[in-house]
Amino acid sequence: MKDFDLLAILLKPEFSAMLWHGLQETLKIAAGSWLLAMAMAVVLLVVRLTPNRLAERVVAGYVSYHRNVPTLVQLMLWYFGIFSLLPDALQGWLSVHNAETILSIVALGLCQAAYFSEDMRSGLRSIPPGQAEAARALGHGYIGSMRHVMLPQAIRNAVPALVNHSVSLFKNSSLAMAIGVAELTHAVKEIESQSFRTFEAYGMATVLYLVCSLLIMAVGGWLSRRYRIVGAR
Amino acid sequence: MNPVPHPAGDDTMILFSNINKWYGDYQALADVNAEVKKGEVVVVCGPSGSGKSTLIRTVNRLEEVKSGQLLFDGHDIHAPMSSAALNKLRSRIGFVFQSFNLFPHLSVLENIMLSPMRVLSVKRTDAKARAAQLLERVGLSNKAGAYPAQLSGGQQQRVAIARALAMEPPAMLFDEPTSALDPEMVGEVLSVMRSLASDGMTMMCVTHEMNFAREVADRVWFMDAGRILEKADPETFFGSPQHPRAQRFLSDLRAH
Amino acid sequence: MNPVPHPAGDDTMILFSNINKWYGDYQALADVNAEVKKGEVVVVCGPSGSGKSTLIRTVNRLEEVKSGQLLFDGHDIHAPMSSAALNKLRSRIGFVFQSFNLFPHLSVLENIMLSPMRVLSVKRTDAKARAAQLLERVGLSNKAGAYPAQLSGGQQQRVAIARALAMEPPAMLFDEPTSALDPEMVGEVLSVMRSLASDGMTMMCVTHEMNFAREVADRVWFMDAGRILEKADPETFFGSPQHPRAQRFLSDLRAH
Amino acid sequence: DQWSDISQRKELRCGTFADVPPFAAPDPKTREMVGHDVDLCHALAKELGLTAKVTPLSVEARVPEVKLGRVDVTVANLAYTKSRGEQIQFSDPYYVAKEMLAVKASDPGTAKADFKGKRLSSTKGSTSELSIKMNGSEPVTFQDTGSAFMAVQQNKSVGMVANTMTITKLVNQSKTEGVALKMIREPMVLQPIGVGMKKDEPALLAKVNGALYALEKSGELDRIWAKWLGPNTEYKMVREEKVMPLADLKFELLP
Amino acid sequence: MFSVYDILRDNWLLLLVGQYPSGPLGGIVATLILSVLGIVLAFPLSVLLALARLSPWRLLRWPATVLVYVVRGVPLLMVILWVYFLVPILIGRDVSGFTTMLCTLVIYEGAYLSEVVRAGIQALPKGQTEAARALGHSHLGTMWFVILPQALYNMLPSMLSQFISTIKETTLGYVINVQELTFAANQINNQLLTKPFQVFFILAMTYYVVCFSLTQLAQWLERRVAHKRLGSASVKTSEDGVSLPPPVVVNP
Ligand SMILES: Nc1ncnc2c1ncn2[C@@H]1O[C@H](COP(=O)(O)OP(=O)(O)OP(=O)(O)O)[C@@H](O)[C@H]1O
Ligand SMILES: Nc1ncnc2c1ncn2[C@@H]1O[C@H](COP(=O)(O)OP(=O)(O)OP(=O)(O)O)[C@@H](O)[C@H]1O
Ligand SMILES: NC(=[NH2+])NCCC[C@H](N)C(=O)O
Ligand SMILES: [Mg+2]
Ligand SMILES: [Mg+2]
Repeated sequence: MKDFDLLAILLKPEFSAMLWHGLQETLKIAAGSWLLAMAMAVVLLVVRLTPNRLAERVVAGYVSYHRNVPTLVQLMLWYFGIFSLLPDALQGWLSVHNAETILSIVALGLCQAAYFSEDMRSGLRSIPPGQAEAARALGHGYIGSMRHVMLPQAIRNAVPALVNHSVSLFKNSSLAMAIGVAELTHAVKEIESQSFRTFEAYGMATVLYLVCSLLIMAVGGWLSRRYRIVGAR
Repeated sequence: MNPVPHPAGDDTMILFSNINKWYGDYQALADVNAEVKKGEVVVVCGPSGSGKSTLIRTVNRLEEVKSGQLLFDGHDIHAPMSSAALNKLRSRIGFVFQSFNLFPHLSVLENIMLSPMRVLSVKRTDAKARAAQLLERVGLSNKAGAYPAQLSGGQQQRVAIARALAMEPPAMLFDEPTSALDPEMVGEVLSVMRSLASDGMTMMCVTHEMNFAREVADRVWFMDAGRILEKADPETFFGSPQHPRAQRFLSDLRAH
Repeated sequence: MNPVPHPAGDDTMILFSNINKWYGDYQALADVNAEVKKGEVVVVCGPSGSGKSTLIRTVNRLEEVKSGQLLFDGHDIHAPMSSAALNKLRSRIGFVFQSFNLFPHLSVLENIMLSPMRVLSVKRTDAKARAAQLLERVGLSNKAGAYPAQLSGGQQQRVAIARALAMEPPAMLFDEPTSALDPEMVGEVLSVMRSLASDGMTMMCVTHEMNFAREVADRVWFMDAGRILEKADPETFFGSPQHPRAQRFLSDLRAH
Repeated sequence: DQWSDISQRKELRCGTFADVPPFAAPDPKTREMVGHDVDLCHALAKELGLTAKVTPLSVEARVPEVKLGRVDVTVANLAYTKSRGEQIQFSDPYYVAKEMLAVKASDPGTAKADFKGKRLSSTKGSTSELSIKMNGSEPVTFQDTGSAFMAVQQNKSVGMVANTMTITKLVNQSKTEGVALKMIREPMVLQPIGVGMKKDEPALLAKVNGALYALEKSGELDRIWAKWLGPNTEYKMVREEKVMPLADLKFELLP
Repeated sequence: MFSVYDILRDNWLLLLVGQYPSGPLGGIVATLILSVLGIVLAFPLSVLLALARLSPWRLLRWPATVLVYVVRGVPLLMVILWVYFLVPILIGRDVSGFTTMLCTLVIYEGAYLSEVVRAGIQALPKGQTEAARALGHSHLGTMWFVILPQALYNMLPSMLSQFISTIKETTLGYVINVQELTFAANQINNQLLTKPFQVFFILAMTYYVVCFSLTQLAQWLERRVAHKRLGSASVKTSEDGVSLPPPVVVNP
């Protein structure tokens, strides 16, 4: 590492622009797929809670598929495979609207939804049965007892796992590189191959990733402290 | 939701007619016929596994029955009905659990206010005033802002009673309310129950506290193997139990 | 590791001098002064939370003290020392826990052999012979190959005693050795302890078994709120306790 | 130095494409790597008295892999550019390649200028990508040429850029499967193709150059060309340049 | 879907072993070898890391903690790039893509696995440590003879899930040309060019079958370990469907 020179990257407008755009793209993918994953996870959870064997099977299959197939492969299947089955009009629309980014959001979001919904489900399952009974005995309906009694506790229980999986999701955004999204990892590889300042380029990206991940963990820690059930050990 | 015609008189609060209940192929309740009158305090006792919890839980339909009719304040609890109607009925039946089952994420006050506000649509200020009043009654005014995990077992159970009372139920059911408590806390809970009884609350209470039964109960029901074997006033029951099973049960208790 | 000069006579096994112990700002032990003589059996009793466990655990430094000196067989246990030296000392203090704490992944024999082999570097064959002998002594020769989870609580506790004895300690400490046991198993453990005592083992024993104390103890220490309030021979203690707290404690015990 | 390492182990580690026919791709029947560059590797090794060990590389890994010394030489249609020249050293070029643009046959565009600002796909870290940027178009880059081709097929890009052979093959293939493509006549760029090596290894460079001229002389280079790219293949290409020093080239080198 | 069959028939060997023997060993065999080696080598590292994080010495605790947090905070892809770049410099010798990927997996999985080991150690009743210390065992002796044998046994199912994670992570080797299963599928895709859905569907299903079977195995193992922990004495009752009794050894 003859001369470590971060400024060689940061001061060069084209490089700093690439880095900035990469970071933006990464955050866009992470945020987009997080929202999708949360929404989908809630849907999966609700479907799974309905007393319907078939619905339960379908959700179990969904979860099983997404947990047993590598995320990168899911991404490839979406981008190369499923995309090819779409009607021309949709293909065209997607291409104009940055298909790579949209499809990576879809792939990562749907994948992580499986993890999120399992986290929420075990959060729900770890509530003692007496809670639901008490709510019913007081006359709360299903929705009411979910809303005021079960979910507030389930979410608290699930926060640590959800935070860990959110960090995973954020890190997985780097896989979008493999389908040509110009996110952070893609950007630093590009910068590296143009500037040949490997150490500086990777160092930058590593620090950026680490800071974001630690931030997510910190927010998670804050959330669970903030909403900790008072008095619980 | 209208009272159905039934053979019980106007002074009947709970009426069990031919109740049968099965868990798989185990019969937990067999042909139970019994009545709790308005203002009456009934203590249910019997050996472990005899079906006491099952019986009391059928009253607010936490357990479904296989056959029979159960009237609560004139309403047929186990009739087919919408879940909204069932919830409405349940909200009028006070139930106190052995393990308190307070909502740990809510403060004591919020525990008491939640159901009046959400189920009965009582206004927040009214719910709060009523909750404060109930806390006063169970002697815990100073704990309004505390969370369940910060309370002793006895305090939690008293909050649970206040929470049930907040729905202004015409009757209260207790399933072994003191058996999860350390001995020094049993007294405080029993004394709240005693005061409820003396205020004329209709109560059905599963308990092993025989002193409480002796002093407070109007009737004692003795259960074994899913049947009520004996119904008597406490003097008779404790003095000269009729059924041999009850005799054995009482003598076992005294051997302690 | 050399015996330090100290005011205790040659016949002193454990000497507490002005021991103070704090958990945060709660004082768990306050100015404890006491002595266990060689060959003596001391029973420590007192209400829950009075500091009995804390006291006995300071003897092998499972708890650190804030001030004071503690001599065990002439060694200053709480003096600054290397962890190797501390481990050496600890290996010579037999300790039996309320919850047995056998190693569940090792058979009974291996439980007893492990520490002699790994800490004292005893040869495998010797360790095995000694372990077999100890199992004989606690009446469990036929369980040598069993695993802890396959034993009753009483059997586990007897193995735990054998395990501690395998290190050939000059004294044994017991922290409520029978209170995790079902009543029918208490006897077998106490009889092992009784035989130890009659063999002249120095013992310090926290227990609620007052009959054992009466029969076996040379001295009874009564603790409350971190202080030893009374030290007496069992006759005096059970016959005419001096301290009002001890009187109350004993009368509470009898009320059961 | 590296040449003595190589001669000691009697093996030339030769990086090629992983799956870019006709340069180097696994034969579906035998699963062996075959192609122009594979043959060239073997010929080079034989000339140097060695055996060749062919290592498939992704397009963008071609430079770093030799730079880090994981392969001794890269024979992978590797174009000389000035910035690559700073990283590794090149043998004298053995032919001049063109980067060509293929678009849907239905596309009205006819010159590369018509695709300014449009999305064009290519492999990542290739001179194709560079040429797209130089044309003022927006590059969409992939790990391999197949993906770049599919991007056009799936409307992810308007066209794709690759070397003449790849484009020829893909245009031909598109006639029978998928949407037909056409090749834009005007080349995106010209580029000299050489063998890549680690920098500051004069002995190795001399040996490789020597071998190339020898192969040229014996006609081996022409034979390999003819076998894979010549008139009897679907590419129907004529080899116009011989091995010559970089300095003799008449066109502007890529940055 | 007929073409799925055709693709499989024409390319099964490539998917299975890559270009071996005429090229490097690849395909699913390489994936599995890589994962097995990765987890086997990561295991000792993870134990050391866990011990370091639980050690009373700050000098051990700190670096281990930093490593774990960095790995948890940085994408695997970034770690791969670093290893790809740094290892040859550090050992002064070039390494193959396979080795690069292996090093990456060992570091990455080592860190994740160390969290599992740490949790396993901390889940043991405190009485175990106290009993060992009271018998005179040193900190390390306690760990080695008493704590680790129990913790590691209890962790078997989690380790198997880590192995599944590892299998999934080997796919990233594709980015640095490790010729594993994903790489082989991409080669096939580049030949066919017009059947991307079928090719990637095959790829996904192959991973699914492998990982799903292992997941089932992990769940079976979990039940077994749970059983074993309670001792054979109590196993009988639990088979009667009555709720399991608490473990015999309870935390004081
Ligand atoms: N959900 C259930 N499934 C199957 N059997 C059950 C269930 N709940 C209770 N039982 C059985 O029904 C019988 C009556 O149980 P119940 O809980 O009513 O007894 P109990 O009199 O309340 O006993 P305890 O004094 O122990 O609380 C018991 O034999 C019990 O095993
Ligand atoms: N680790 C700790 N942290 C804080 N306080 C503690 C801790 N351990 C014990 N205490 C407190 O110290 C006091 C003495 O505890 P100790 O366990 O010695 O009592 P004990 O006499 O053994 O009681 P018991 O008969 O219940 O075992 C108690 O009030 C207890 O709450
Ligand atoms: N053992 C592991 N590597 N755990 C998985 C965590 C990180 C992983 N790359 C993911 O995002 O899913
Ligand atoms: Mg019950
Ligand atoms: Mg104690």
